Amino acid sequence: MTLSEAQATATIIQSTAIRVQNVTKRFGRDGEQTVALRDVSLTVRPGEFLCVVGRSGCGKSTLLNLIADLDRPSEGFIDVGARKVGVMFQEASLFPWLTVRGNIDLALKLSGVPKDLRGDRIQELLETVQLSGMGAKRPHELSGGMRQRVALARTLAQDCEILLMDEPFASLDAITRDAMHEQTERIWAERHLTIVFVTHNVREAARLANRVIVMKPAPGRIGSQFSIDIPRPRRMEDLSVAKSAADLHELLQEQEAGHE
Amino acid sequence: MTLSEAQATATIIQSTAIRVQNVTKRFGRDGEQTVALRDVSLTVRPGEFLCVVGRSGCGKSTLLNLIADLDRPSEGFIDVGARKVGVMFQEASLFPWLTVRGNIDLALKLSGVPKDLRGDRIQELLETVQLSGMGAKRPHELSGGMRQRVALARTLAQDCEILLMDEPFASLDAITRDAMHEQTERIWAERHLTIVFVTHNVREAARLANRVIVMKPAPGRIGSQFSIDIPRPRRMEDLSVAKSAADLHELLQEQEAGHE
Amino acid sequence: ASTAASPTVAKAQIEMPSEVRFGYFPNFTHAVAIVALDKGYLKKRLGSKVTLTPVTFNAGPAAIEALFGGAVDVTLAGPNPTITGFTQSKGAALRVISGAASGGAGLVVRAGIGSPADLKGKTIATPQLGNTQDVALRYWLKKHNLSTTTEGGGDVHIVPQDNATALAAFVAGKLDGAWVPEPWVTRLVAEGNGTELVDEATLWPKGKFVVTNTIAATTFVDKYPAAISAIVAAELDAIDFIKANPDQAKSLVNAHIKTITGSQIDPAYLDKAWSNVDFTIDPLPSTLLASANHARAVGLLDSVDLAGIYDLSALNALLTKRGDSKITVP
Amino acid sequence: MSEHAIRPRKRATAGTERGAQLAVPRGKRLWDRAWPPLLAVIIALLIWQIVVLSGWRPEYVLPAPLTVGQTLVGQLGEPKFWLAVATTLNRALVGFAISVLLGSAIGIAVSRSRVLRSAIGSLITGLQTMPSIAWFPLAILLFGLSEQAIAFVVVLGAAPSIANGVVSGVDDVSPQLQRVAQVLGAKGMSMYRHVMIPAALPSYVAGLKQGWAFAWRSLMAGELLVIIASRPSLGVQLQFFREFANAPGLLAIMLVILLIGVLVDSIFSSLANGVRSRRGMGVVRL
Amino acid sequence: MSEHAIRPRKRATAGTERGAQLAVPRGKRLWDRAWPPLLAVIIALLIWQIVVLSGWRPEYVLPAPLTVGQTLVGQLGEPKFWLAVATTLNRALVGFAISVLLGSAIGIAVSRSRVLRSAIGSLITGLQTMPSIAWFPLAILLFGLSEQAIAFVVVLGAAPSIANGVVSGVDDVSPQLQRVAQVLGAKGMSMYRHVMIPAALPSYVAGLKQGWAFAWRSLMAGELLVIIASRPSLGVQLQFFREFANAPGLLAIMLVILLIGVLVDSIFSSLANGVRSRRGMGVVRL
Ligand SMILES: Nc1ncnc2c1ncn2[C@@H]1O[C@H](COP(=O)(O)OP(=O)(O)OP(=O)(O)O)[C@@H](O)[C@H]1O
Ligand SMILES: Nc1ncnc2c1ncn2[C@@H]1O[C@H](COP(=O)(O)OP(=O)(O)OP(=O)(O)O)[C@@H](O)[C@H]1O
Ligand SMILES: [Mg+2]
Ligand SMILES: [Mg+2]
Repeated sequence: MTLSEAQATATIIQSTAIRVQNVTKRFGRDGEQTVALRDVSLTVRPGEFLCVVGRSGCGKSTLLNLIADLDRPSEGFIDVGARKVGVMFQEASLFPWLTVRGNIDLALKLSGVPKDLRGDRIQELLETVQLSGMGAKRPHELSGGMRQRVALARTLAQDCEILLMDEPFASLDAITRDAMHEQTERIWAERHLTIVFVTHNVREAARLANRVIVMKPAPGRIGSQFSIDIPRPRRMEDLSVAKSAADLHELLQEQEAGHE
Repeated sequence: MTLSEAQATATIIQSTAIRVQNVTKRFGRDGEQTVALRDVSLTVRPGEFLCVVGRSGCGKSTLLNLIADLDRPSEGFIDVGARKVGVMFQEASLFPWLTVRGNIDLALKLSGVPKDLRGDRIQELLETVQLSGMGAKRPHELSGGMRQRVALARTLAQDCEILLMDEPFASLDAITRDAMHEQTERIWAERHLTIVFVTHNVREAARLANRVIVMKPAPGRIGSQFSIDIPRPRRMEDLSVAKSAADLHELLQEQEAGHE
Repeated sequence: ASTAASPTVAKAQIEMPSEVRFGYFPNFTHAVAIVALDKGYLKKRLGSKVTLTPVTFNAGPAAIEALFGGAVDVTLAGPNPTITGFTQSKGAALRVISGAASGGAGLVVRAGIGSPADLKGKTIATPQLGNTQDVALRYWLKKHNLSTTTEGGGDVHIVPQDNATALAAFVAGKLDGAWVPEPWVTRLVAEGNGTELVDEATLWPKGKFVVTNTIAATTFVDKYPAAISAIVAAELDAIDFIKANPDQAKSLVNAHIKTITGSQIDPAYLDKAWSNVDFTIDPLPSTLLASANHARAVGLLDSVDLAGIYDLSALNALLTKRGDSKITVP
Repeated sequence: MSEHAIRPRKRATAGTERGAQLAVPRGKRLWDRAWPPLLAVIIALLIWQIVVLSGWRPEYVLPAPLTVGQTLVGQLGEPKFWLAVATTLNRALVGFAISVLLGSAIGIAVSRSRVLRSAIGSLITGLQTMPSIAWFPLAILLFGLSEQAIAFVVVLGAAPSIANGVVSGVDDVSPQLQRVAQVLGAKGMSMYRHVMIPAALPSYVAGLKQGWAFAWRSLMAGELLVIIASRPSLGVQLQFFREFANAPGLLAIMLVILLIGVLVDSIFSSLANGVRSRRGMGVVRL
Repeated sequence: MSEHAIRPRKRATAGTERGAQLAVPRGKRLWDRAWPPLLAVIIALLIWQIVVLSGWRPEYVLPAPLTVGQTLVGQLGEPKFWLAVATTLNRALVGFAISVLLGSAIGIAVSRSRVLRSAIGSLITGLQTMPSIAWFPLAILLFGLSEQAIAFVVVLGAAPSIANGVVSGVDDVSPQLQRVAQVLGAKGMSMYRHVMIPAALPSYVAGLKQGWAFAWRSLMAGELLVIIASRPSLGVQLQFFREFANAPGLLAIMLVILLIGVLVDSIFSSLANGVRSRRGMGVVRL
């Protein structure tokens, strides 16, 4: 950037939803510090579907936490404008004292949805995640995959512009996962969301993303980027998706080889 | 079975590690009961590597809990002989007050490993799960995938004959997952373990299993079985593995189609 | 706080308060108050315009706290809280307006102790450090050349112990004796198999010494002399009644105690204890002052200036009217 | 471990089991819950009777269970006794209710604000350790000899305990759930209402239980502040039974206090158990 | 939410911030922790002084802070005072130590056994509500006028609280962790030692805090039970000052009790905070 930072910000803010600039994140006190992210810069355009892949422990969740303002960078800064950020965490983290319905209801309530509209919205969301009959159950009565879907419904209940999703479909079988992909894509398109989606499944990344970034571990940084221009609607089984996934997989392997 | 039950048991017990017979499991009080499993029968041979796949909520975790004696069947019975059962749960469930090392150490201690041997065993296990440097960290300082690997190390620390694993590698990237596959297969062979392995990844099932059972949901029961005779060592990328995975996938799709 | 300057004296003397809060303990040495209340003497003397609010305390400190806090106007109390309240407030808080009871305390010891000399090395309880009984015991021991310290050291170990605990400990054989007021003297003798080594009455001239007197907040005394006069008159009525109908008074007092405490004094003990106590309107100032001097002698008080603690003008006016002799403060 | 290894683990068909569960459930479950406390009471009474029979201490110091029972029954027959129980319970409930409001408010304030916490956080426990009688002069100064003075002493006893329950409960809320709530847009009071308080509920109930105990103890002392002849109370009765060295009476009142304590505890316990079972918590028993 | 929406969220480079954190950490952090309690004390003193100056109540009823300060300083100069503090603290520690042992043991037993729980679970709270003075006669019967009698009263006050802390802590242990432990082969005592107790630690510490408050209050009463020659104690001093209507003295002792309470609380708090931060718990603050 040759312009002064203030100018640059002013220019970019129009066309960026998320700006991560030279962010470093360290954990722990001096002496035994972990550098989770080092000098990470990243720009996400409004309406982009960005997938993030990378080795376990390379700082993906940390990056999402920083974008969601749940933690402060040690250096650098992050700008999401005035946009509301929703997060679906790696663990379902449902409120154990509320039923499935109650969990979704709370998200709606906190988003300011009036009471008389909430009932229908809940029903709709439960259908979206294929859990129509489970509204009265408590989190501990659900299977792992069900919990993850309730968390998805809760996240979708939020009226947000940026959606951060941390391995949201890791505990779902292929068929349910396919359905969730479709729903996510639909909502993304309908609401013009900006999505940052962490996954370990390269095929999933190829199925969903406009762009994939590959992170490198120890310390966490961005290794390479990868545009995916396959026209939508896409399907997991599509050859083009498989091809992109294979490319991505190869890239990861290579990066690994270069690393060690 | 034409023999009397007692005789049958006596005969089978020699060649079975786990016998699940006509097990039904209901949750909740009358009125709003969920039937998680209905009339499930299953025999696992000693040394078998059995993978279980099925839709989210079809009772896989419930079945493992029953085999591990963490819950009682509502009907039917389960017999694991005098074998010790180890379980790796769907959530990492590390003890938050212990370090990584402490978590593994406790498992060794409870298995009766004398103190002076434990240090080396811990080191070895940490290397197995690729977390050599992380022994002093606390669970909340780990990434999701790291936690899952610590849970694996803790499970492997147990001196058990039957190992039940519930989606153990769901949060791992492909490369780490590959490594974990190798380690699991190695230990399975070395210790002559009987493993029941729940996964949503058909390729993973094809990579690891001797036999795959496919469960059907609502109520949970066993849909079909599937032998995998690909010679070991196998690799995820092997064509034969891909082929089996594709067959398995098709089976799941068909079953789904028939179900709805 | 006293507004009773001379020009308003005449007005003040007729002025009655709208309410009188009158305190006492559910204890038979407070029989004068109980009879005055139950027989309606207080109500009658104060007149119908004055609301009479009886207030009960379980012990002296609470009574003084309430007096200091302005929550009670007149109350019966032992000489000990009286002195405490007067000295702590540097003479500002209260005045003694009349007596109520005299006598009824003594030293009970276990069998085998027959003389002061036998007490050497023994442990004796008193109700609390520095109270009338405590002072009496220490002074008595000093006269018999037995040393004591406020910390419980010396030839005889004195431990402050509330009366119920003292009885329990005496029965359990953990105490050698106790200098206590009635009805505990009687109970220690009866239940603890003790013997009464000293009857405190024998140590005082005419066998009389104050155990309960009537005190009033100074502000109240200054502002409502007429009310004070009415209260003292009611007490005189009560004492007359007690003298005339001792049995009736006894049962009346015991019944009253029962309503408040849920317990009554065993009638057998009450008879004995009652006979040891003398109900009198005379506050016996000389015994109070002597007791304070004794306290100084045994090192319990540094110096006590009790000048002005008595305001007996109302009492003396009434006594004069009855033709009795006035009470003088030495 | 060894037992586990030796015995072949086999669980019989539960067909019969389940039938049994449906057939005699109510009565059996009630009996299962009733016999242990009954047994405990019987054992306690037996030991007591044996000690008395041994003649260790005279009867007027350590009365027999029967004597105490008779005293108690005698008390139960008197309307005055019921008046005393009613007065005391009423005071306890009023004082406790105020304590709950005040304690919760203070607890929330202290747990929310770092400044407040370091300013008065430790003072809360400091106040808890202050014996009730120390507050008497202040209570009289502020409220005179009135019911309010009693309530004041009770609240000073119980509120800190409840506040501490809130604070420690809030401190134990899973940070992950807090993050979720934050992302969902909860902040300030809505964070407390919807997340912190529900999450801290088990600890809060534990605090309430302790608060009740403090309230009750403070009340037993505080009732001596204002002794009203026509309004007997358990605190006054207890104190005077002791002062009169009336052993059967004292023991009878102690039994009454115990009984009320046990009853109140079972209310709190069923509250806590309800909260827990709805969350799938509680000790895992097979 | 609205604020969130309006203000563009931007966090400045922390390069400078971090530099600042490294440059003045100690002093600033100490000051950050010290000023709120100091301010609280100053405000309290000011209010007190103003009330005194207003002449609301005479000085002998409500003494000025300075008077109380002088009394306290006077006390601090006397060896008797230090002896009293030492005696009382010693008794508190001994009583508390016994309570911790006994309370923990009972808590573990009750939380483990369903029969015990229904037999005596609720009795624990019942005992807690029993005022200390009710135990005096029994204490004397069992132990005579001895230090043990005091300890007995203290233990009866504190142990139930600690036991309740254990029970409620154990009830709150995540069932999932219990299942893990069971699978790893923990059972009986090893289950408790390695899993239940560590998991229940925060709740246990909260119970200890309450137990301390109960112990201290019971001790203040219990010290009146056995007044031992030449061994002054805070409980007796408190009572004497009350009996002598010595307001400055009473307030001075109250301050001492408060101070000790605050100190002990900060020990417990730092214990609890240590436990929590090691587990990555505590209120999330940004
Ligand atoms: N609170 C923390 N304290 C200390 N270290 C932390 C903390 N949170 C994360 N880390 C470290 O930061 C690194 C990145 O963690 P992060 O959770 O972002 O990984 P990840 O990319 O999400 O991995 P995974 O795919 O396994 O979930 C790890 O080395 C982890 O140990
Ligand atoms: N404790 C419980 N109480 C009530 N219902 C339960 C309980 N545990 C499980 N269930 C129900 O039993 C069914 C099976 O759950 P289970 O966890 O075994 O599924 P799963 O096959 O492991 O699914 P997933 O792949 O999503 O983990 C679900 O419908 C679930 O709601
Ligand atoms: Mg992660
Ligand atoms: Mg599952």
